[in-house]
Amino acid sequence: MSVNGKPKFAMYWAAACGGCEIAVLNIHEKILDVDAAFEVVFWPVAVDTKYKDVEAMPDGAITLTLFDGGIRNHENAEMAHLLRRKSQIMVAFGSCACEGCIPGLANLSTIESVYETVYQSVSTVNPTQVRPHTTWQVPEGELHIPEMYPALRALDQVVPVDYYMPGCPPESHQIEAVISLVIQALAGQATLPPKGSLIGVGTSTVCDECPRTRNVKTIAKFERIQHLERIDPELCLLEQGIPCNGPATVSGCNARCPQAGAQCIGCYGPGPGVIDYGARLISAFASVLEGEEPEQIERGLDSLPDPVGQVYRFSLAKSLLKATRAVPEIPEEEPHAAHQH
Amino acid sequence: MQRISIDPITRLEGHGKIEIFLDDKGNVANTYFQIPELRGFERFCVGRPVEEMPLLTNRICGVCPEAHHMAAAKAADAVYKVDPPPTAKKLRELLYSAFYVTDHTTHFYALGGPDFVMGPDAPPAERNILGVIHKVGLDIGGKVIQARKYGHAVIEMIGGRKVHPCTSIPGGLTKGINEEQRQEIEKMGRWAVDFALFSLDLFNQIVLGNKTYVDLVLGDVYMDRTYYIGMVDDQHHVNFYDGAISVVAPDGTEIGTYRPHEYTDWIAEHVEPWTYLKFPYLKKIGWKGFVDGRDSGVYCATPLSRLNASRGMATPRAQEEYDRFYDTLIAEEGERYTTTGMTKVVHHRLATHWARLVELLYAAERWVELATDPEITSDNFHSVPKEKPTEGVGIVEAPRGTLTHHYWTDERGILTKVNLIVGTTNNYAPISMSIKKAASKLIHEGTVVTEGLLNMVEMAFRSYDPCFGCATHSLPGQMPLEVKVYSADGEIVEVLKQFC
Amino acid sequence: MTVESMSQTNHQERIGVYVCHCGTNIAGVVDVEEVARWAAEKLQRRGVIIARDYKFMCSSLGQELIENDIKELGLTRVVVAACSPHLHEQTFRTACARAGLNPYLCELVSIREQVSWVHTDTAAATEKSKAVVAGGVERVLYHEALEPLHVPIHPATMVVGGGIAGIQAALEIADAGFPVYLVEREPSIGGHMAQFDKTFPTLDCAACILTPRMVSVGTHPNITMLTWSEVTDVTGYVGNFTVTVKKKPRYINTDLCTGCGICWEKCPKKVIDEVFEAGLGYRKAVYTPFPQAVPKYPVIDHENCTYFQKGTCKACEKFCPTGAIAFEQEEEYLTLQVGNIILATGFDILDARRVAQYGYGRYANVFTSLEFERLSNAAGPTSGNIVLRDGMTVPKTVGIIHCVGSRDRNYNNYCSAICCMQSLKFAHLIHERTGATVYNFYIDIRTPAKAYDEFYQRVLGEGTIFCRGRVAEVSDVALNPGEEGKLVIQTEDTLAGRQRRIPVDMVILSVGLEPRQDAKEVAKLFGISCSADGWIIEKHPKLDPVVTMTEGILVAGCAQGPKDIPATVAQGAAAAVRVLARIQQGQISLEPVRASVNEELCSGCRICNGLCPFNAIMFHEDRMVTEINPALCQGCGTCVAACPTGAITGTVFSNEQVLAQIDGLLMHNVEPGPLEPAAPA
Amino acid sequence: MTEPFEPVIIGFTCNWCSYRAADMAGTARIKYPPNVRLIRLMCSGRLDPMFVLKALSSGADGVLITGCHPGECHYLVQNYKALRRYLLLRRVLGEMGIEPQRIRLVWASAAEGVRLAEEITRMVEEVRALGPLNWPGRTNGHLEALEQAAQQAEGEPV
Amino acid sequence: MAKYIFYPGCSLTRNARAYLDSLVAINDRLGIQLDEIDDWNCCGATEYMAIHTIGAWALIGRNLAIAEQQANGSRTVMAPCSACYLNLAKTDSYMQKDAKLNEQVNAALAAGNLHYSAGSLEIRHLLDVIVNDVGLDAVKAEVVRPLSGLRIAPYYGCMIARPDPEHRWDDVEHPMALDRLLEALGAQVIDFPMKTHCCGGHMTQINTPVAYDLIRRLVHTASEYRADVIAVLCPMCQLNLDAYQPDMNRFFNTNYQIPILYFTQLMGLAFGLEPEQLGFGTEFVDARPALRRIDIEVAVAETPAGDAAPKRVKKVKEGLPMPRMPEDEETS
Repeated sequence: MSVNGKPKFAMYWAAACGGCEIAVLNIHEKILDVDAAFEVVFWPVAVDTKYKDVEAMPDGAITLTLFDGGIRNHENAEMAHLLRRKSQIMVAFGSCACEGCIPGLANLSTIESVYETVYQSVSTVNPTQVRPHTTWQVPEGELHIPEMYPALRALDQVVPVDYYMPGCPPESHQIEAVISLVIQALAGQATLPPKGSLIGVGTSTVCDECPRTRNVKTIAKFERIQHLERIDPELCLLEQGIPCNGPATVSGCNARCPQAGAQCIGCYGPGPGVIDYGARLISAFASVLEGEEPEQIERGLDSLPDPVGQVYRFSLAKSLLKATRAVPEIPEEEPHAAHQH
Repeated sequence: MQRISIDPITRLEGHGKIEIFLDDKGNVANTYFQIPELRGFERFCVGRPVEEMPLLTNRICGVCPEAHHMAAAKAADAVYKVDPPPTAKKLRELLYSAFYVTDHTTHFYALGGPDFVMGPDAPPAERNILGVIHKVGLDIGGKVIQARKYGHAVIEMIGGRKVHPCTSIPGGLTKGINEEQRQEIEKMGRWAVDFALFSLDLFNQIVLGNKTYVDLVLGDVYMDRTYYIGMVDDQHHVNFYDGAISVVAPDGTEIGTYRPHEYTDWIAEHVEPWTYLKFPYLKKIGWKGFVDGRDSGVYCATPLSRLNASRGMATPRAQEEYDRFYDTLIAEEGERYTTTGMTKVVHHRLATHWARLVELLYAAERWVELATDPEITSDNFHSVPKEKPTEGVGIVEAPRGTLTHHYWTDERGILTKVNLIVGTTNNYAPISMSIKKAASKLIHEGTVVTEGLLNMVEMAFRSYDPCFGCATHSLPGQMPLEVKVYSADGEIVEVLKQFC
Repeated sequence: MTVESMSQTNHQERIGVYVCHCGTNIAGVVDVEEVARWAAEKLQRRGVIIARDYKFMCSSLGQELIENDIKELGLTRVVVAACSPHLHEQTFRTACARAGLNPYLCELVSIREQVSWVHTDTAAATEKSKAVVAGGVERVLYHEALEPLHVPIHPATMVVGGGIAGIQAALEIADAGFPVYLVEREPSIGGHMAQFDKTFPTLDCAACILTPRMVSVGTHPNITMLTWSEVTDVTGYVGNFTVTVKKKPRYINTDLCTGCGICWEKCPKKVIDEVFEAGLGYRKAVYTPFPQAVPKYPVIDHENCTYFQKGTCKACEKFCPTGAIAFEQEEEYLTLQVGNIILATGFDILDARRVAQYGYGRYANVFTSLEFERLSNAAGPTSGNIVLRDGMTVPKTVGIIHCVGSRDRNYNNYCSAICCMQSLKFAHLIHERTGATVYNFYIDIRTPAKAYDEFYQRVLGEGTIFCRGRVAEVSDVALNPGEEGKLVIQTEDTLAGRQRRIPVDMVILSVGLEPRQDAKEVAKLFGISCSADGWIIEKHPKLDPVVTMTEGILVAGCAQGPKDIPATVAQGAAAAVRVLARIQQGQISLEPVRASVNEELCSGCRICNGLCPFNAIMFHEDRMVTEINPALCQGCGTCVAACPTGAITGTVFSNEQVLAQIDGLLMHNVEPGPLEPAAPA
Repeated sequence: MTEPFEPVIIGFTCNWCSYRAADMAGTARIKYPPNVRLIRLMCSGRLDPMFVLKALSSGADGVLITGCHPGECHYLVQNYKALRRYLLLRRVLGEMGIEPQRIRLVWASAAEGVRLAEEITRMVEEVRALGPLNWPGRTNGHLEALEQAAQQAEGEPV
Repeated sequence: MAKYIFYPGCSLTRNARAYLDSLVAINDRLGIQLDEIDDWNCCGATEYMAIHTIGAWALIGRNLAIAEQQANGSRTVMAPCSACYLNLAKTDSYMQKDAKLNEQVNAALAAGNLHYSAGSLEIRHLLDVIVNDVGLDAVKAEVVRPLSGLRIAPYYGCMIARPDPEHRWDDVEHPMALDRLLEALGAQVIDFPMKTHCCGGHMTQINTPVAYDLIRRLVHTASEYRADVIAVLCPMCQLNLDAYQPDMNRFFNTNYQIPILYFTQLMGLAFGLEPEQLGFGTEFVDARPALRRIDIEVAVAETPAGDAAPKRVKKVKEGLPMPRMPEDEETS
């Protein structure tokens, strides 16, 4: 609690796309409640605070911190540590912080190969193979840019996290709900869920919220959505052969994508207690795929164009394997153990 | 040598930073604007199925995911050589227009606007959306929120979700809209038109009505004579979703237009070892460093550029504003101006804010046009690709500049190569130049760096509304800045900072 | 020797580790003391408070060690490192139970079959044993206290198949005083044995020893015979199956029929008897397969009955003295409750036409073994006269070819077990009744059982000629006058090392035994599995030969694999005893290895719905959630692995248990630092 | 002088066939290298791909999956599901740079002790030839994470 | 018109001309289009394999490699000669199974800038194509002059049905394909027990007495079954049984006169084509008597039942019934 009695609120992005910030703005007028209930001490897109002000705060001075974005470089990590120290409640906010999100797919390749692709692209004129350097001498002096980590990590792979609020981005109605819950809890009118819980999610997976009709499933092969003459608006997408990640993805989004005729791509990540999201999907897909002869099964699997991307689209960085073998090492900082008070 | 480091909330955050070096006399020797991060979408999109690109590249930027969604969808269409049915194209453009309304609104009121509404010298803590609301009144805050709300409502209706839409696939969309939704969309569209007009009035009153601002806008601090590019339809009117890219020289003559698949003939990218971001330039002109003028390939892709590169707007009221825009600014500047001729360009960076409002109006009008199109509720919203997938380029105008997606796939439609040139990147060089210019204008031997400096520098690049989420494919939205002023002995004299 | 942990553990569980020497079986290769010492020290952190090693843990003294520790040290978990759980898991669980610890909190890990017996290097074996123990300790932490599932056993039993195996099983159970339903798809019980003439090696008449059994079945108060019937559906689970039986219409009113036989005398329609006479004889359209048939009632063969086909005739009806003919009869379905089911569905013989080069079906005088059984049977079509197909000529030379379709990768790889003895029997009978010269063409002679080889010697003594080698072909092509009008057997004589052409009058193909052609469907119907060959798979090839994997479904006789009559009878009896034991207990306790659904987590995605072959998974449309019936669930865990939400969990092999065991096996739970010096013994 | 690399292989066995095959190999005293450490499941159908990922990420150099021969599953057909999961998992792991020899599926009936021993020996040799997996970012003590996950599932305070 | 990559083989251009002519005469009627392999070479027959294996494989491989190049669309190589068929099929199947051999053959082919990817083609015999692709119904439909009354012994020889790597034949020990085909032509097909026995192969060159005996067995059995002709599908068999029949007669001083005809010739006749188009007249053992026989038969309605060979022994009254054969079951 802060001196003026108002709890302190902070929000911060690391390696993220900013969608989470937009999602928070998208709670529209509710944003004013935040303004009313909290003293916003730190929120780069909205208000003005200095890093050293934050540094100066006593540990645990910030009541609630929403941290979005993954950890791509040393600076992201530093900020995560700082805010962890200063915060009572640290929420991994959005898919990037929870499980690495799409940028986590970068863990499928090395920094070198990323450079190779970007700085020798068709539109790049770079005969001398120039690459960015963390330290570079210009006539006027020395310039520095931060070095990138060999792999992207989720927030709790760097600091302990109290709550996980998944989604890319989290749905506005969930954000509203969580914020008002915290407000109530601070007023003693509600109790917060146990530390380490997923928040702003449903109890089950997307299918639970999906209105499409479902039958006992077997599929001969997977379909590419663009090749379907017609997407049946009523029937389970997976049963139409579309590799929908809904069955393994925690609910809370109101199954928006499946309702819009697009497969769930899994942005909400795994349900509570699931250790590896990809494993759940591998198991689930393989279970409904027809075939007893290896050749037949392989043919069926050939119709799934991108297995690793399919099952780890958002959660590679948080998976058991975390990255492809090509990635030399993934820096170990603190253990995954949740935060002790 | 003394060094001034303008660094977002210190080194620790890894956001864009500006290094200003002074010579012994205390004048600006050089400035460096660095982008310290990279996510490498071009690399890890390889191996993914092309139909997922509209969903994956969404995540490049949460500020303009719709732009990436559209560019990716169009590139995917091109990969399959499939032409989506009219309804699909119109629905996509409708979504896109609504998006433009929210995005331009956000920028004008929450980011660029405050400079004017609150005044450049207002304390930073007030120069934000909340400040604007407090000053102009909750009513306007409500309007802004309403505009964003409506925009997102349309995005969600057509795109399935508010942020990161999910319905575009090669050959069209996964769903259409029904009459009920159409009516709602139309209603909101009409409201948006009024809101756009209202915003323009506000701009007239506060900015054009205020001498200091006008001087500021027309002053040469914020002027760079660069090339301009922007997408135009076959009438050469501004278009955000589809068309050819027109390239206009600093003197206003159009040196050509190119179709998406021709972009590599026109655009090239330059690499510097001290930043992760590349510097695009006009291939035909060539990279001459951070200089403007006809011989330097540096170009600019912003709302201002789009107006400069076009011969008008496709909707009536926007056209009126367009004329007024040039009448006012060109007349002031006294360059030759003809409504038919091609030599009418405005180089004043701050005028971009006005140009943005003209686009806001156009987007709102277009929204209504499309919402009232008889075809819009048809359920023919997808054509199944028949061709073997190969290679394709998709280009749209993102609010922050021309957005190019280029994909190569194998015969299964799995990506084998990806090239992206995104909105803000286009403006990396001009922004750097504007910063240097502003800095040099405002720092002379012995000048005590004041917050004024910072604000000016900041305004210089804020007009571009740079989105480094796009640029680095890593960092979000707006750029908070902090200027550290070092005395000769390297002691920090004072630290001035503010957020956009 | 005992190692007390030096410091008190901070873990909530109190684990005892017991390492068995198994005499020298384990200790000979693994340094068991070291393993115990190591566990006591290095696994403290995980809750190991004591670790012992002992000569024979399974001995009563060994078990007492554990029991005392549970009582005195208050152990909450026990890990025994010894032999395979398949041997002593029950032993140690019971020991724990005696000491008041829930038996399922005990984990037995194998360092004998999986370490000491398969590895030679002591250092490596000891290291691996540590890992195995570490895995066990980690796993046992996640064990739950469980209660076995108790299921009541319905006292009635169904026996499917009325051959000698089924008859034996039925009688054993019925004699013990419990009801039996005996289902047979043919009109009479008796099976293949009833078709035989003599039985090897004793040569007693098959009918003479079989029919008394058949009669006692027919008259037994506890046996309900359901002949001319087939099982069409099976639901439920061990203890209470619900079985649907289709009774095909006999078109005979069995209450009135006396079995006098006038109907089949009068019946004008003669048809080849493909079943009982193996196609070698004729029967009427209304018939009993053979004189001693049980029950005695005939059936009318719908396909061949003139009345049914042409609408006129009814000769049988005209002449039937009791008016028992009932053309109007229709099939009935009976629903029966039983606690156990014994499958004694028997075998088919290999279709000799598949072995084309032996000319069966093309050359009149090539016979199958089963045909020959009928030919030599006094009650058979020729009244036991061994003649050629013309019905009169007595053969002067006969060739008997062994292993036809057996031990041959073109047909069946396995040995059909009975062909050798059967062929020897044929040789003897031919010699005895015709004095003909008999050739036996064999690969090996296999006479393993009691008095079998003696019989072989006897046949040798009778002058039967044995030629070792695979027969290439049988043809009627005469290459020299001596072969004219004969069947020529072209073969390799591997003893003489030369090709031989042997002209004979009659060829007998000792064809192999095959699973019933509908074996796979039957297996599916009863929820059991067949080997690739098609024989029903038993629970354990040696220790549990009459029980299938599905609780409550047993197997006896050739349905489980080729075997001779003594073995078949033994299995019938064995299966019966297993059933009786169950019935007498009144209930059985099942391993509580079961899956269950957390409905809160279940999304109703229905991924799992198609996965259970035991239909234990059901979906509630109303609540849109899936539920698992614990009584039907067999605990395979496939649905657990499939569940994308993690809503399905399985006891005894939960995720936590397996993941923990992996950590243990990879030594993730080991205290760092060097081992303390050994404490004095 | 470094000692030769000895791979660690985690093997998953089916309670009804391959585990008994392992028992039989023991009873018959058939020798195979001590590098493999077996885990007993009720059925190969129980094999959750997570187990394999877990083993690899926690230090195993290879994973051996065994089950009943097709058509001989003691739960009728569940080994086919194992086969499908294995084939898909193998594709995913392949894309993540894991050599196929490190993940092996072997059908072994209760009677095939010899065969199982041979397969194990062959696999150990192959993996030894490949060298250590040394999974990047592999952790040496996942237990906390496990407990956390378990408790998270139960929703207890961490 | 189904397209087949056609490998004629040496014999068809010389001694087996009749086989080629008759095939060419009927293939349109069967809807078979023959696309001959350009610049094909000898298949090595049966000897080369014994002299130099890799060389032999490569020799055959060359044909496959060229065939693969010109495959466009169709992937079936069809050979009318059993020896050629077996050699081609064996090579393809061994190359698939034996990586080393595959390597060696392709190494050899590489010298000529050729490569064959094993398994890419499907090697089949003409008979297989006619019976299984064209189908007996299609054949029946073309029959305008049924060969009623002509008693034919169907002779397969040893190389066509065995070893049968691709399992194309109903029964390797006792194939029925040719039997059924000839039945479709309306002929009376005898159940020829020697149908897969050896014709003598190259024994004629190595040890004539042995060859003569093997030939005699076949011809003798055929005449025992009162066959008018023996139908063959292999130039080698035809040559041995036809060209050496007179010598064999001289050797055993017998007088067998059984014409040896290619089944395609018989199909041609049944299709109403003129004998001249079908290469008749080139055979050593004159086929005219047999031909005359059916010409005569055409007038007369049916051949007397008595003529029917004892495909089965007649069922003696109150004798024992014969087991029913699969073909009976089909018809019944």
